[in-house]
Amino acid sequence: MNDLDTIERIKGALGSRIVEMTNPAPGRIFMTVAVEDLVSVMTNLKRDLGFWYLATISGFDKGDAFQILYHFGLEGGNLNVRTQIPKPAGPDGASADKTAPHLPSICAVIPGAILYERELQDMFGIVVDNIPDPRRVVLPDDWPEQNFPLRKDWKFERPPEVIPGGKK
Amino acid sequence: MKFSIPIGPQHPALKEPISLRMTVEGEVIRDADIRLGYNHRGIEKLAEEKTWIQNIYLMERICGICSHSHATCYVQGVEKLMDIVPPKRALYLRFLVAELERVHSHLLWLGVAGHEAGFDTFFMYTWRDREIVMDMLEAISGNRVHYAINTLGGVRRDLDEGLRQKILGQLDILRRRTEYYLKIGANEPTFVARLAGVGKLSKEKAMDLCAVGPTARASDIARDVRRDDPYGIYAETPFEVSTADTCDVLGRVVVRVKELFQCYNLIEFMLKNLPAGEVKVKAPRRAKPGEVVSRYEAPRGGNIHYIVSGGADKPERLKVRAPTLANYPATVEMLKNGFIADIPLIFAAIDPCICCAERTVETVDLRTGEEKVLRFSELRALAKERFDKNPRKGTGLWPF
Amino acid sequence: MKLAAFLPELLRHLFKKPATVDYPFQKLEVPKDFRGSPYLRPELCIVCRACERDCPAEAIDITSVNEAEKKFKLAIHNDRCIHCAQCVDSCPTDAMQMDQRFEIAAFDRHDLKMGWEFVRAVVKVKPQA
Amino acid sequence: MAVLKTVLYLIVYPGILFLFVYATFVEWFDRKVYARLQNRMGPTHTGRFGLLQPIADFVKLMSKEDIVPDKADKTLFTLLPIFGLAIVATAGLLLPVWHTNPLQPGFNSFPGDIIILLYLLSLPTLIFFLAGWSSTNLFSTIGGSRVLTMLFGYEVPLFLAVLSPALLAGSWRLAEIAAFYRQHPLLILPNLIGFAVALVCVQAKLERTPFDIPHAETEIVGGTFTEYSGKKLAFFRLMTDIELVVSAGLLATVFLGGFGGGIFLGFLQFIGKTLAVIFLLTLMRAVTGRIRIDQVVSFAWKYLAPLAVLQLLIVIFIKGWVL
Repeated sequence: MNDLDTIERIKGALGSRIVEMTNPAPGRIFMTVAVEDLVSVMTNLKRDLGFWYLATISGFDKGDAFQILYHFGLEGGNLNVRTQIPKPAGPDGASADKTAPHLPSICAVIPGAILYERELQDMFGIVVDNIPDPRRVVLPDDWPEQNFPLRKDWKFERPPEVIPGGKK
Repeated sequence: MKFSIPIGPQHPALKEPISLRMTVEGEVIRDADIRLGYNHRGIEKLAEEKTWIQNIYLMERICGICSHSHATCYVQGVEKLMDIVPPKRALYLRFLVAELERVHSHLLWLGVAGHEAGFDTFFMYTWRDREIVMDMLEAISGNRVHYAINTLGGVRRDLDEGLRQKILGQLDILRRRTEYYLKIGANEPTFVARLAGVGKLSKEKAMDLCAVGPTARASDIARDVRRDDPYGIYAETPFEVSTADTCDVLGRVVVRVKELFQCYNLIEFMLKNLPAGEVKVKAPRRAKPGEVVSRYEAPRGGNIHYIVSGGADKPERLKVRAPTLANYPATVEMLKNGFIADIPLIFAAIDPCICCAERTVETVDLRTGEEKVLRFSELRALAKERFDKNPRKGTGLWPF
Repeated sequence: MKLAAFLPELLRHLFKKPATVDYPFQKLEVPKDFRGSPYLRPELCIVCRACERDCPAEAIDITSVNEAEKKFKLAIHNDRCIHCAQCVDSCPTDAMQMDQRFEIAAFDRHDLKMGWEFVRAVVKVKPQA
Repeated sequence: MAVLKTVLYLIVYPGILFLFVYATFVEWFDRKVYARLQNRMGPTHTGRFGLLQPIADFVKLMSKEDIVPDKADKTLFTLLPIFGLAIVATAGLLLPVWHTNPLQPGFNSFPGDIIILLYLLSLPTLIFFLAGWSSTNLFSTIGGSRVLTMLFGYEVPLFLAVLSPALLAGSWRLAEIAAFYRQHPLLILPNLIGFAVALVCVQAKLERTPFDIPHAETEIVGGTFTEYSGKKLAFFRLMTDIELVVSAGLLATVFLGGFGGGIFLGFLQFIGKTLAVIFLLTLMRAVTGRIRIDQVVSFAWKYLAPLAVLQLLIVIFIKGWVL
C-alpha cells in the first residue's frame, strides 16, 4: 500500500480532527492531532483502520512544550501521530500537581501502550490520566520525586571519578 | 494455597536482572507482574551529550547480542538526516553482518531454550556451532560481540576475497547443523513435551498487546520490518517471512529455525552478489535540523529509533525502543495459567534482552508475612550489621 | 517422534576431540584484524586531537607539557577504553594503532593507564577517504 | 581376626573410606563422561585427568561460610545432612561385596536385606523433603513438595522392578540372589525389562536429568538445597554421590549377577559393573531434557508401572512353568 492511499484512508476516517499531515519521506507519515482528540483518533485508527501495532511512544522536550509521538507500524511504512501539550513554566513548574502536564491514556484502546506511558511518566513527569498501572517502570523506587531525567532542564552532574587503589 | 514467588532480580534462569513476581496456586501461575529498572543506564539522556559519531558506539552498547541492530538502526537514521547515501558495497557488508548476527542470536536462543528446558546437551551443541558464526564475525569486524562495523556513510572494514570464500564454505556446515537441530528439536520427546502447548498467545491478544518479532510471528502475524518497510538492500533480496500458527513456545522455536534458513539464503545471496567499489563516503560532522524515524528488524523484533536533530553535532533527542520492551505485556499474558516449571521457558521464548529494553531487592518477612522492598543502601547496612554481629571465625582456613 | 534422538550423535562424540581448548594453557589465535588495545606511535602524532574528540568513552587525554618545546602528553585510559578503534579511524597520520592483546585484566585500574610524552611530530597528513 | 575383618569392613572396604573415595571417583567419571558426550573437556587440572576435582570441590565447600537461615528449624537443618550421609553409608554396607558367604548369613547379609536396602535408599528422599521444608525458603518448599510428588511416581515401579529378580531367585538376600544369577547366567535375560525400569527409577531417585525437577536451577534456583551452604552442602553432595554408588551397586547385584569370585576379582567386578550402570545413567542424563512434574507422575504410572508389572508376570511365568 503506498503512502497516498494510506493518507487518503486516514483523512477519510478522521476528517477535521487532523491538524496537519506531512509525508517527508517514503513510508513516513507524520500527523498532528490535538490532545483532546487523541483518544478518539486512536480508537478510529485501531478499530476502523486496523492500525494495531503501536511501536512506541516517544516524548520530546521542545523547551516550551512536550511533543508526544505515537509511532505506528503499518504494512509499507509507518505513521507517527504527533500531539503537543504545553510545558509548565519555570524549572519547578512541575512541582505542583495542578500545573503538571496531563495526557489522556490510550491503554483502553491499545493495552500494549502501558509500558510506554509509564515510561513517559517516569522520564518526563507527564501525568497520564486513567492509566491502569501508574507505578514507576524504569527509575528506581528511591529516585527523588520531581526529577524527570529526559526534561531538558534536568542536568546530571557527573561526580568526579574516584579510582580505588593507589598509583604505584 | 496462594503464594507469590519472586523470580529475579537475580535468578539462575535470567542472565540479566529483571523481577518477575508470580502469584501461584500449587504449581499453577495465576498472575504475573514484571518489574523493570534494574538495568537502566540512562542511554537516551547520555546520547544527547555525545556527538553523532560517538553515539554509534553508545548505541552498540545498548545490547550485546543485537549490538549491530541498534547501531545500524541509528546509523541509517542519521544518514537520512545528513543526506548521505552509503555505497552499495557498504550496504551489502552492513546487512551481511546483520544477517550473521541474526544467525548467531537465533542459535544462541536455541541453546538457551534447551538450557531452560534442562536439555544441557542441546545447549552445548548449539553453542559450539554458534562459534562458527562468532568466528566469522570476528574475522570480518575484529571483535566477537561489538562488531563496530558501522560508521556514518558506510562500513569501516572491507571484506577480502579469501574471507568471502571461507564464509561461503562454512555456511554449508551451519545449514547442515541447523537441519540436524530441527530434527532433534522435533524428535526428542522430553524436549517437545516441554515446548508444545506452553505459553499460549492468541493472535488477537498478540495484536492488542503489540507483540513484535518471532513472538508475533509465532502467533500467525506476518510482520517483518524487512518486508513491511524495506530498508537498506532488503527490497532487492529474496526472503520470506516465516510464521507459525501454533501460538506456543514450539511455534516460536519453529519460527526461529525457519528464519535461520532464510538468513543462510540471504547471506549466500549477499556474498555472491557483493558489488565492487568503495565502502564508505565521508560524513559531515553536523546534521541538518529535522527528525527521522528509523526502523530495523532485529533478531528479536522491530527496533525503532526516533532521532531529532537540532542542527548541531549532537542529537536533540534520541528515542530507542527495543523489541523486548514491546513484548513484556504479551509475556505477562503468556505466563498466566502456566506452570512454575514453564516460567523460564515462556520468558526465554520472547528472547528477552533486558539491557536492551532498559536502559532494590525484595524480601519477605516470613514471620509476619509482610513484604518489603529493600533498597541497595538498606541491604548494605543490613549486611554490615550482620557481619559486625557475627565476625568470621578463624581465618577461613579449613578445617582448623 | 523417537526416543533418545540425540544418542548416535552423542556416542560418536565420546571419542572425538573436545571442541573446547584448555584455555589458560592453550590459546586460540585471534584473527589478523583483531581489535585489541590502542597504542600510540609518538613519532607520528601531530596532536590534532581528533582521537580525543571522537573517543566515545573519553579514554584519551592529551595535555600540553611544555608549550615552548611543543611537548605533549597523551594518556590512554585503558580502563575506560571500549576497544572500538574509532581513534585509529580518526587519526590522520596512522599514529594510533591497535595491538592484538586481549588479556588485559589488572588488579589496579591505574595499571591499565598508558602515557606517552613526546614532541609534536611534523608528518604529512594522509588524504581522507 | 573376625573382629578385625569387621572393623575393616565397616571403615575401609566397603565402609566409609572406600565409599568416600569411590563416590568422588564416580562423580568424576559421571562429569567426565557427561562432558565428553557434550564435546567438552570436563575436569582436567586437579590431579591427573582432573581426578581430584570432586575432592577439591568437597574441600572447597567445607571451607566456605556456613549460613543457617534465621527462620529455619536449626537443629533439623543441621542434622539432616549428617543423617543423610549416615543412612546412605549404612546402605553401602549391605552391598554383598566382601566376606559375604552366600550360605552363611552375617550382620551385613541376612534374609530380607534387599528390603532394608531399598528402604534405606528411600530415606534420602525424605531427607531432601525435610531439608527443603525446614529451610522455609519458598524455592526450597516448592522443591520439597516436588521431591515427595516424584516419590509417589517412581517408588512403586522401582520396588516391583527390583523385587522381581529376587522372586525369580527365590531369596530375599542380596548375596543369595547374586549367587543364583551367577549360577544361571541366562536367567539374567528375562529381567532386562526390569533393569530398564529400575534404571529410569534410580535416575528419578537420584534427581538427575530428566528428573532433576526438585532442584531445577532455571525454575526454582537450588530447589531443596537453596539455603544450604558450606559444610552442609558438601555433605549433601557427598551423600548424593554415595547414593549413586549404592544404587548402581544394588542394580549390579540384582540384575547383573553381583560381585563374586573372591576379594580381588570381586572388587574388580564391583568397579566394572557399577561403572557400567553409572555410564548408562550418565547417558540418560545427556540425551534428555528435563520434564515437568506432572509429566513425571503420568509417565511413571502410564509406562513404568505397567512395565514393572509385566516384568513381574514374566518372572512368575518362568518360575511356574520353566524352572
